[in-house]
Amino acid sequence: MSVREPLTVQVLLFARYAEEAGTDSLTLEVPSGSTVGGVLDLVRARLSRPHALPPRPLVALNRSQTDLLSEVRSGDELAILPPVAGG
Amino acid sequence: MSVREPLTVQVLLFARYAEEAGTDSLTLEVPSGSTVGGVLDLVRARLSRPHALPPRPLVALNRSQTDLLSEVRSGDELAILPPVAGG
Amino acid sequence: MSAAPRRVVETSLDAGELRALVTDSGHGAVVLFEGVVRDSHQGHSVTSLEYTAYLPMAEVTLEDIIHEAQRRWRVRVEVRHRIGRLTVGESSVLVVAAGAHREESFLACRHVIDEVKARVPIWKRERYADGREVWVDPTVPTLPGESG
Amino acid sequence: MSAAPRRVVETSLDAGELRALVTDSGHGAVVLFEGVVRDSHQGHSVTSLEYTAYLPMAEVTLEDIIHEAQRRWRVRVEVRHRIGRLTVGESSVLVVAAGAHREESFLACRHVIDEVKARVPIWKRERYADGREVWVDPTVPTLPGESG
Repeated sequence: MSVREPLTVQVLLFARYAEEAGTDSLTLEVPSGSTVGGVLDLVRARLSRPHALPPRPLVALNRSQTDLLSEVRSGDELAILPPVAGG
Repeated sequence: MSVREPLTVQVLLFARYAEEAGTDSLTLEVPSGSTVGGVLDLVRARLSRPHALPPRPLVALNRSQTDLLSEVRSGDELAILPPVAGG
Repeated sequence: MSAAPRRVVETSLDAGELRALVTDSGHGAVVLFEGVVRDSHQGHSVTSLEYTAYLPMAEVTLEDIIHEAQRRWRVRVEVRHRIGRLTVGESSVLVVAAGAHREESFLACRHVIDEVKARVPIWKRERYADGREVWVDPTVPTLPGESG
Repeated sequence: MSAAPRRVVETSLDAGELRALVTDSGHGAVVLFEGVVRDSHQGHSVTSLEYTAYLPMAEVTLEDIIHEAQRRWRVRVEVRHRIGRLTVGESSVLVVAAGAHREESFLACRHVIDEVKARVPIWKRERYADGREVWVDPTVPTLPGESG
């Protein structure tokens, strides 16, 4: 696979973020070498109210909490998590 | 009632103290003006092992905790309580 | 004792029933403490326990403890203590505290069980696997070989 | 998820069942925390809640929290969190901690519910008597008039 080939990332949205996006799941093609932060920018661009997704939301890559600088790989599951409110 | 008339006090014994006394209840006639401590001395004198009743056990007069100096009145219920162990 | 509940009972304890007595629709946090007969105590193998109480004073003391907790925290509290013979695994005491938030429910529940153990005139006789029976005295550790 | 229990469930919670999963004959102290849907939140009259979860991550996080508590204290711990729609008075979460002594059971139970509320990816949407629905965000107080 060439280094320039785009990656496919599954983005999961929950609660308020899913409402803002009008969906709880997006499949995005992103450039090779993209970071979590880069994927978030693409998600934000699709929202009618982009500011509804804060600059540094909680994010989990393949079900483990991560940060905006992590690089994504093809097939990754990136979850964008509003502040949790269980209990 | 004359001041010299003896009083009748109901003494209740529990747990280890009842075993030492061989009974859980004694009706004692004590001199008018007797204190809780005085009644305890009479109880202690009836035990085969007088030291089994410590010098200052927990005592309750009519179901309220009290001390050795309280004066008893006729009809009082004096309970001698080993260290509690509920729960 | 008027219409007050009997809190020292000879029958098995039911946590669900006790919880139902104190909870209302404003409560978001219920904390339940359950004391259970263990199979060992200070190295002895325990087969059963017998609890005995100075009943009228135990009831008054429990009522005092509950009222104190309900004055100190915004909670409703109930307690049951079983007496008589209990075997390993049976519940000896239940404390339930229900309030709007967990902080006060935890604090009240913990405080009440501590007070129950410290103040209520109830005594416990342990029966060991070797046949001996010993009155438990929390103020002195039981020594092996010491008996009733 | 292999044979691990599902701890995030859509059915009503049963404290007795959960207790039975963790207790053994060496346990003398069981502490149960129960979170219950309240009829009000920050001045709003609540009629029902809806919980939603990121299920696989919620299960992994609960397992982590339980193992952490069991390493820190000599206790056995279990947790269940309900999701879906709940009405006032229904239980949303149960935490049970069973150990030899009450100190460790209380500490573990309190720690686990705090961690559950802080870390498990579950969200709560409140439905108010006036018909509005609001996602609860514990990081900012909900303002009257603000909507989902």
